[in-house]
Parts: sequence; structure tokens; C-alpha cells
Amino acid sequence: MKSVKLLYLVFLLSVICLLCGCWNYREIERLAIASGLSLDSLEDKIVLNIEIANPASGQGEGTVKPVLLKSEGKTVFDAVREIIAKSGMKVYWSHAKVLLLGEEMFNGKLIGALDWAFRDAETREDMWVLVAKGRKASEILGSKPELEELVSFQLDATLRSQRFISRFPSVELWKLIDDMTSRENTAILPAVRLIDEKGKTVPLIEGCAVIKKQKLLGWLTAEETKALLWIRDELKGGLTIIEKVGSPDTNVTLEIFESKTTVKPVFEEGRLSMAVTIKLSVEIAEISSSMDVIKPDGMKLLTAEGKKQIKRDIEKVVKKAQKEFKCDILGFGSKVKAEMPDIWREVEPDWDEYLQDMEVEVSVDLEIRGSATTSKPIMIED
Amino acid sequence: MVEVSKETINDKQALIMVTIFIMGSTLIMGVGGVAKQDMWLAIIAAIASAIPVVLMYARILSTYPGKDLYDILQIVFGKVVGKIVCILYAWFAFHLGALVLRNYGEFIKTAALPETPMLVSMLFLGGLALWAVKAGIEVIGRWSEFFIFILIGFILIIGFLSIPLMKPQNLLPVLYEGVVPVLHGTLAALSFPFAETVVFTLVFSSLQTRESPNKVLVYGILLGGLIVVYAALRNVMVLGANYISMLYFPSYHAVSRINVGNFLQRLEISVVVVFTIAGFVKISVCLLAACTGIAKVFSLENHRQIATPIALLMVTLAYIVYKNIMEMMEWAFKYWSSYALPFQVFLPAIILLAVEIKSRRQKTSGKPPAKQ
Amino acid sequence: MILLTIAAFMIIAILELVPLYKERGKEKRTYLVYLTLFLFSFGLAVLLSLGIRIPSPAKAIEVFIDAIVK
Amino acid sequence: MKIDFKLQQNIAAIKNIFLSDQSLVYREFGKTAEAGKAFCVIYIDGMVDKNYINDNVISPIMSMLPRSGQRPTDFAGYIMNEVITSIRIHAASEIDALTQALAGGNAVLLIDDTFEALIIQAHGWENRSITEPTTEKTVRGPKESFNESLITNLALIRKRLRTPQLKCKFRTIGTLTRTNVCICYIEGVASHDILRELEVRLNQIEIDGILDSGYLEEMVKDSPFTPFPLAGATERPDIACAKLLEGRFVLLCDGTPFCVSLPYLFMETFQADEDYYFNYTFASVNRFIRWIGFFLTTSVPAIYVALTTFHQEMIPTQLLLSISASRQGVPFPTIVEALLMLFVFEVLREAGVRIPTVIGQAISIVGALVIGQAAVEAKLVSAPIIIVAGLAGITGFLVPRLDGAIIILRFTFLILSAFIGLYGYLFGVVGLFLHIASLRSFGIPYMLNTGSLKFQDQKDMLIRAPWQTMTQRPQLIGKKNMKRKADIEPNGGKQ
Repeated sequence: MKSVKLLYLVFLLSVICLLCGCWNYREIERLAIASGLSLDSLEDKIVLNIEIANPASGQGEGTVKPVLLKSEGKTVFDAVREIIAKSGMKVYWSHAKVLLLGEEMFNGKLIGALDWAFRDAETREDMWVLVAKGRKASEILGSKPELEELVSFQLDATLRSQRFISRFPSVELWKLIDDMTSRENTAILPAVRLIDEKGKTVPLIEGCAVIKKQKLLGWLTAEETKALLWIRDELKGGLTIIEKVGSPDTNVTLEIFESKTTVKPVFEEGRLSMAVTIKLSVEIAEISSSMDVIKPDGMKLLTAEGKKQIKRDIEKVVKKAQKEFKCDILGFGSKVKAEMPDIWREVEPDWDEYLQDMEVEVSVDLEIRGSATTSKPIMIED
Repeated sequence: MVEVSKETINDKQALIMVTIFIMGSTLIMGVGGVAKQDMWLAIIAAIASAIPVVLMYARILSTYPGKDLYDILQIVFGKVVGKIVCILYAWFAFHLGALVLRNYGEFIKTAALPETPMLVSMLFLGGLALWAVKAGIEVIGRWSEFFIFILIGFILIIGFLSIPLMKPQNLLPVLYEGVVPVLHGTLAALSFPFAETVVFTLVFSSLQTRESPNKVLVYGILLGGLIVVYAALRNVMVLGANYISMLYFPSYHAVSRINVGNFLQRLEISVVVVFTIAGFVKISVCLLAACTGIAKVFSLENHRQIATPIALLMVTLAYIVYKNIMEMMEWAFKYWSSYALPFQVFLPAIILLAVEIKSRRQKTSGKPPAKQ
Repeated sequence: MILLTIAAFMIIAILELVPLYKERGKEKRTYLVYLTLFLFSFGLAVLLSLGIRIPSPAKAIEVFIDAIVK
Repeated sequence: MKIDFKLQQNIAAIKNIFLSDQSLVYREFGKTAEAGKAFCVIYIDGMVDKNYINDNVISPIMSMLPRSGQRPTDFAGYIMNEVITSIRIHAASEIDALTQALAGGNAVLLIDDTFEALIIQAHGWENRSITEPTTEKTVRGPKESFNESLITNLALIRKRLRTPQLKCKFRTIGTLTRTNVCICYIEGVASHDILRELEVRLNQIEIDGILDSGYLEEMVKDSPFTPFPLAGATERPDIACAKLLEGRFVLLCDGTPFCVSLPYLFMETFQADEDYYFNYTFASVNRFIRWIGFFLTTSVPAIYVALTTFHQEMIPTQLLLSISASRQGVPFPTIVEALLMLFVFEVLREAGVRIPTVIGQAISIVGALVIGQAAVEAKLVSAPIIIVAGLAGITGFLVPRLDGAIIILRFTFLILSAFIGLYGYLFGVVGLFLHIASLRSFGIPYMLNTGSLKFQDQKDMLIRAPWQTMTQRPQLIGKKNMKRKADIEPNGGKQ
């Protein structure tokens, strides 16, 4: 009986040996490891650029050189398969870090692009998605970054440190899809453009693009993006500059350590309004003049000025969303749905119009909890 | 060689088997999806409604200690009718096993190895289940007892790591679309996985005491249900109900979001481990039930001898039962409840009735109720 | 593929069916049940490896349930 | 054949049996004395202590001869009881008994004109003295080890367990070697069921010779074909005593310093004697390392191959790129590379064991330089695989009792994962535990208590608990007397 069992095992193994077509077996060095891709639209075709991370064979120096592959196709997958015909390599997607979208993709081709990336088992849904501003996405993928060899790795590193700057959102593929398929159908994406620096063109991520139903509605600047992130409670750190505190030449830079935003829908007298409360905990990081804002009086002044300016920034972006984009990028709809499901049922059909002239009450609670390592500004004796 | 007179498993092993059985494919497939963000409510309701059902199973079993449902059927319904019902139950266990096998095959094909034929992974798992059945329920019990640590360990670690990703507001609003979808979800969750424990009445013939079936089934349901509720809560909080509705295997995606310091990431394999372990137990129990059933129907002494062709047939059935994953989901959604509930609720109710009548009559006529 | 299937079933037969055949005097019923099931699964496997589509029992159950529910 | 009345007849008979064996010594004496007082001592040269025979047999008889008057009726009895000063002596009346006694290293005294002969136990062969154990070295703990003499070994155990409850049952196994085997157990702790089973299995052994306890171990195993050890082996008397105290049985076998302990649980492969002599925290860490070692040695090559050929998405990007870079230009597929390097490692290991210590140095040079560095530089294999094979090999030494199983598991897992990646590996693990879970050692489940949550069941598994808390013997094995500190009933609590 026991020997029979052993024979089973041998039999099982031998059958597998025979069956072995090495279906998914692939050698690591045969892989063309994609680090990022860009999609542009050209008439009725899609232009695909792939950045391949090509490890240089050598005695362990570990240098990685980028190789750019280009192809076209009717659909994204068509273009992807065309790469094989051109280069003979099957691209491996699991380590792709960024997906760059050209502006023209927002003419109704977005779903096609996203669906492939989302559906394919090899691509990962935590890939970053960016919009190329002003240039073709392929040009950005082809630029030369300063520190990293690969554009994708550079962009990846920048997006990962988003919480220190907050000048752009970091959006992963799943977040984009979740946003696009939710009730509001709106999403924001970080914008990347090329700037000239010492004769080189390097990519720079700044601000964001507002997207609704496959359409690119417009752009937000870095400052506006920060305010938007504040409302969405996605701001985790970064700086805010309070200008002209007391005297015109005093700009105080505050570093944000904690930020908590609560958005509360209020229903009074048949009207829906929003109460946005921002609790901030900051530290003074830089003072541009000799004015002492650290002593109690100055501190009071700074707090008041800070509250006013942050409130102004936020109200500005709320206005912009209401009047210019006319869509719910602020995420108010889901708040209403979560907290007042009955009211949401009524307002849901024409939420976007409803939003346009909704009262939004912003209040800022600013707590300055320190001044880093020094207790006074740099005093210059007159 | 030492002869083991009769295979016995202790209450703890049995309880663990029930728990793992419930986790089975549920953790991967997700249940009660109709109820959207209220799926956890649906599952809790399903657990609550499953308890009277399993108490019914336990009552049937403990009336005839030392016998499984096949024996009991033949005692209360007589040889001919009893055997017909036996065949039905054997088919149910067989079919259930094949479906779980198919789920597993689809999962591997979709999630990881698209080029590997599905038959290969199903053959592997089927072969292991066959091995387990040949080794006997005692070995399955001991095996489960060991692997529950690994399961719980993985589940706890994953649960801990996904806390930062959870957004409690994803659970709101509660009961937005009313009670009806929740009730639908409850029904679905009752028939898959909780009342599937009916399969255990086919294999638990030798528990320690008369009270064991009660204890084992109820606590097993509660423990397994707890884990299923946890998984549902985690998935909703991490992914959101809207996103889940787009996915075949939500847990897989929920876990893939985990990223701790760029180092602990891409942990999907843990989901695979959990599914393999839990699915293996479920398939083994189903196969064991099917083999015992066939053996009992034909009055064979040893169910192990006929296990091989039944396992082969199970793999074959799993292979041909659906054309593709879309059909599998459709079937699980539309037909499974109405197909399974007769086996899970209606038939056991009739059997319980018959058992009660029979044992009362025996008591009044002065004979002790059937023992051994 | 077909050859592989046949080989696999041959091995199983040698491992299990032959010992059962030798003991068939004592356990005739086991032998018969085994043989039936074995031949059935062998038949299905051969059909599958020949690429013949076997109708799924799920369809029959669907029809059955539809008939009862409606 | 009965012993003949005449001395010369008997000598002739024995000479006839040991025909052409010139190692037998026949010493006849007393021939010149009165009739019927002639003797002959027979023994095999080298097996018998000659001084002992001289002092205790020949000289008493010779000094008796002149004095004695009338020959007593029971002459053999008289010689045995009143003349010969030997502890172990008995009379025999069959030629067969004599020849067997001779072959077993005894001296035989034939007496003229009687139907009886005397067998005198006077073993005088050379024994190795008691030395430090060579295979189970410890930093702290007793330094004695068993040697090849069963009686000495038994004394070493007795020395540590000074209780009449320690029972020893002897038997002889092997039609030609007639090896003495002794079953030791503590009455009142060890289970009688297991004893009965053990005796049945020992009785069933049919073999011509037992040269080491390994023969016994294999022949009393429950599942003969499993690579896992189902009985323990040790050359340390302290370990043997510890096993006895837990209610196990110890089989001592003549001619080998290794004794066998049973029943044996999977857990015991991860226990070392030092665990119990050192601080328990340190011991627990060590035990944990052994568990990790078992996992690594069986799984590292399989996981490496699965990750690099199937699940590249699970490797961090930087690592992926560097593995990819080191694989550039290597001609073999990863799986072949892995099999090759593991095979090379096993070859080096086996060579290291067999090679005389004098030239052992060469192995390490060949291993390190030729296989390690040169092969990588020549792009024959990639660098990561060397690390993997090395790691798998080194960690394997942490659980030496399992090495047979480890090799099989390592290669099985590797091949499985080369087919369907981590899934194959996972199936392998599931199968492995199915196999272990179905094993039994003398009716005791091999995985006993592995899944238990009770502290008393876990105290000696993943960790080694402090001695104060180890109040119970392992379940099922010591179930007759669970409490470690309780007194044992003198009659052993018959069931």
C-alpha cells in the first residue's frame, strides 16, 4: 500500500514532466523589462512608446540603460503586440512604473488605454498615471532626467515623495479607475511638462489636470492643486508660504506636519451647504526678514494671516471648480451620499448643477507647534 | 503494523476543518456582492440564519452517533428511497468539489499563469485531494490542525498591513438601497458557503461525543464566518464597493494594494497560499463525501479503493462544467442558490422530521434508540 | 495528448485495477464499481483529449431550475 | 545431538563441526589422573580471557584433582558448584549448545565420563573505551558516549537511572550474527501497548545479521518507504535516558554505539540535547533557527527558481535588474543551473565525508575556487545561484537527522516549482505535510500535538520552555504517568 503511494507520486511527477510545455516559464534575462510607457493619439491610431530598463551585462556594476521602443496600433494591445514584431522581445509589464498619457488621448480614447492596463494580468494597478502637458507624452518619455538613468524611475521617485511637496497629486491606476467609475466621473491627474535646464530638457511634475468622462477639462496650477488636495484631505505634508506678514518683505514658510480636513454637509432650510474644516499643525521653517514672528504677538499675527491666506486659496479653488469646471472634483458628492443618503437620493440626478451655487463654508484651524531649531529670526543690527 | 480500529478525529480538528471549509473559496471569490457596501451585513445575517440550519444537521447526526448521513438515510427511509437520496447527496458533494476545483483553476489561470492550461493546476490539486482521501479523514484533520496556524498567521499579517489602506467611509451609507439587496446577499451567502457545511454530515461519522456535532458545526460556522466577515469588511474598506463590482477576485486586488515602505509589497501570493490551503481542505472533504457516498450506495467496505476514478471524474467535471470564467460567475450568481438550497435546507428538514418520528416511535415501542 | 492520456490511465490501471482484479473473488462489487467508474472517466478523458466538447451538466441543471422556479 | 559419555568422542564431534577452523584452542588436562577425571577446555582464541580461564577454571580443578577421592555421582555439578570460581557458568547436555556457546565467545569445559559439559562465560575480547561522542558534540553536557559493548552501554544508562523500574528485556536477533538486542523502558511510564507492538515487530524480523542498530530501526518502522526517520538514534547515554524518562523505549544493540529510541515524533528532529542544558531562551532561539533552517534548506532553491522564472513581478525592481544583469550570457536555463549547483554541492558534501582528513583540504579549495569563483567568472553559472545553493546546503546541516528527507524534498520542490512556479512549490508543501500527517511511529501520530494550542503540548516544540513548566510527559507516549514529578507506582500500574 505504501509503495503504491510512492508510485503515485512518481507517476504524478512523470506525467507532469511529460506535460511540461514550460508554459509560463521564462528566463529572467530574456525579459524586456518595461519601466514605463506613454500613449499618444495620432489620428485614428494610438502611438505607444515603451521605456525598457536594459541591465548592462558586466561585472556587477549594475548600470541600467534605457531603451525606447515605439509602435502604433489601432488599439493599445495591438500596439503592444506590434513591439514583438519589431524587436522580437516580449515586453514584461509587471515592473512598469508610470503610464504617461498625451493630451490628445482625452478625446474619447482614454477608456481604451486604461482598460488594457487594468485588464491585463501582467500590468499592475498601482502604476502611476500622468498627463503630459504641452508636449507629446513620448517626448517626455524620451527626455533625459538628471539623477536617474530612466525617466520612469525619476518620475516614480518624484511621485513617491509627493507628500513632501504636495504640488501635484499622486494617482495610481486603480485610483483613477475608481474615480472615473464612481458617481462623479471626475478625476485629477498629475501633469508633467518639460523644462529647459542647463541646455537639457528634464521632466517636471507640477499641478494637475481635471478630467471628467474622458474629457480633459483644464489644468490647475501647483498652488491650486495644493488647495484641492487640502479639500480632498489628501494633503499629507509640504509647504505653505504666508506672504506679507506684518511687513511687505516678510514671507514666512510653514512646513505642514499634520493636516486633517473634515467636510460636513449641512442641510438647513431646504438648502444643502458644505462646511469644510481644516486642522493644520505646522512648524515655522523659514522667515525671510528679521521680523520676529516667534514671540507671542508676532505669532498671533502670523496665525491670523496664515488662516486668512489658506482660506483664500481654498475658496479660490472651490470657486474654480464650481464656476469653471462645473464638476465635483472636490469629492463633496460622496460625502453627501455617505452622511445624508436620503438627501443624496434627491439631488443625485442633477448634482453638478446643484453644486454650482452651493454655499461652501471654509474654516481653518492653524496650530504652529514650533520653529524648528532656532528660537529667533536672524537679526541684523541696524 | 498497528491497526487503527476506527478513524476518529477530535472535536478541535473537526472544528478547524469546518472553519477552513467555510473559508475555502469564499475568501477569494467574495460573497454577498449584491449587497454592495452592506455585504458584511448580509454575511452576518447569513451566519445568523445558518446556525439553525447547522443545528438541524447536528440534531440528525447526534440522534445516530457513529453514523453518517448516508447510513441515517438508509435507516430512516429504507434501502431503496434511502439510496436514491444518498446518490443525490453524493452527487451534490461531488459537484461542489468540482466547482471549487474549477474556481481554483480559474483563479490561477486569471491571476498568475495565463499560459498554463487550467487542467494542470486542477490535476495537481485533485491529485493532492485524492492522496488526502486515501490517507483518511484523520490525516486531513491533523493536516488542517497544523495549517490553520499558517492560515490565521497570513490573515492576521495581511489584516494588520492593510489597516492603513482602509477607509471606513467606504462602508457608508448603510442600507442605501434598502433591505432587499441585503436579503439577496444573505441568501447567496447562506448557500455559499455556510450551508455547504451539509457536506460534513456526510463524513463526520465518528466524532467524540453526542454533543460534538453541535459544538463543531456551530463554532466552526462562527469562526469561519468571522473570518469571512473580516475579509468582506477589509475588501470594502480598501477597495470600495464600486471597484469590487468590477473584479472577479477582490481579495487578490485588496492585498496587492499593500505597500509598506516600498519593501513589503506585492503580497498577492499570500492570497494564493490561503486559497490553496483552504481550497484543498474543501475539495478533499467533498471528494471524501462523494467516495463514501458511492461506497455506501453500493455497500462497499472501503471507500478508498474507488477514490481514484472518482477524483479523475471530479477533475473532468471541473474542466467541462463551464466554458469560461464569465459563465462560472453567472452560474454562481444566478443558479447556485436555487440549486443548493434543497440539499442544504429542505432535504435536511425532511430528514430531521423522519428521524424524529422514527426515534419517537422506537422509544414508545420500548426499544432504545438506535445505537451503533 | 491522446497517447499521454492513455498512458496515464494505463499506469493507474496497473496500480489499482490489476490488484483489484486479482482479488475480485473476495470483493467482486468493489471491482465492478471501480471498473465502471474507471471506464467512464477514461472515456471522458479520451473524448476530451480528442477535442470533443462534452455537454456540461450545469446546463441541464439550469434548465431544470428554470423549469421549477418559473 | 546429545553429549557423549566419552571425552574423546565429544572432542572429535566438536572438531568435526569446526572443521578447518584453526582458531579453536583445545586444552586437555587431568588425563593422567584416575580414569574419569580427564577434562578439556575449548575456546576460540582471542574471544576469551585466558587469564580468567587459567585462574578460575584450570588451576582450581588441577589443585582439586590430587585431593579428591571418590568421584561424586553428579560430577559436573560438583565441579560447577564447588570447584570453578566463575560467576557465569552453566551446564549443557547438547553439542549444539556447546558450539553456539563457543561461537559466542564462551569457553567450554568437557568432562570425561559425564553426559554434561560446562559453559563458562569469560568474554575477553577487546573493547573501545568510553570516549567523547563524535557525532553529537556539545559544549555543555555529559561527554560520555556509548561504545560497542551492549553491557557497557546498559551500565551507562543504569548509572543515570538508578531505579528498579528501569527494565531491560534481552533477545537475540540474526541467524548468523546472533546479536544481542535489549529493549529498555521505565515500567509505569512507558506504554504496554507499544511494548507489545515492539516485541511483535522484533519477532517478525528475519535476517541473517544485525551489524548496527540502523538495521533494527529500518525493520521496525511503520512506513518502510518514507525518507523521514520514524525512530531516533543517538550515541549519547544522556539522550537515551531523557527519552526513557519521557516514556519512550530504547533499543540497545550489541556491536554499535548507536541506540534507537521510539516512538519518534517529527518534533524530535529539531531537538538537540544542549537545548536542555543551556538557558531556555537561548535554546528556544536555537530551536527556532533549526526550524528556519529546515524551511530554507528545502525551499530556497525552489523559491528562487519560481521567482526568477515565473513570478518576476514579486522581485523588487532593483533586484530584478541585478539578477537579470548577472544572468546575461549564462548558457543554461535557471532550473538546469539550480539542479547543477545543488548536485555539485551534494557531491562536495559526500566527498567531504568519505575523504581521508589528510587530503580534506583539497575539497574546500576545489569547492571555493573552482566551482565558486571560476565558474561565475567563466559565465558558466550566475552568481545568485551560487548563493542559493550555498545557503540551501549550509542550512541543511542544522537538522542532520533529516538529511535524507531534505535532499528528496529539495529536489522535488525544485522540480515542481520549475513547472508551475510557486504554485508547484505550494502543492509540494501541501503534499509534504499530508505525508507527514499520515505517518505514525508505533501507532503514535508523527505530527502529534503540532497543531495544539495547549501550553503543555507546545512546551517542547517551537520553543523549549523552562524546566519548571515542563510538568507533563508528552501525550500518548507517557500517558500512563503524565506527571513528570509524581512517583511511579512500584508495580507499574498494570492496565
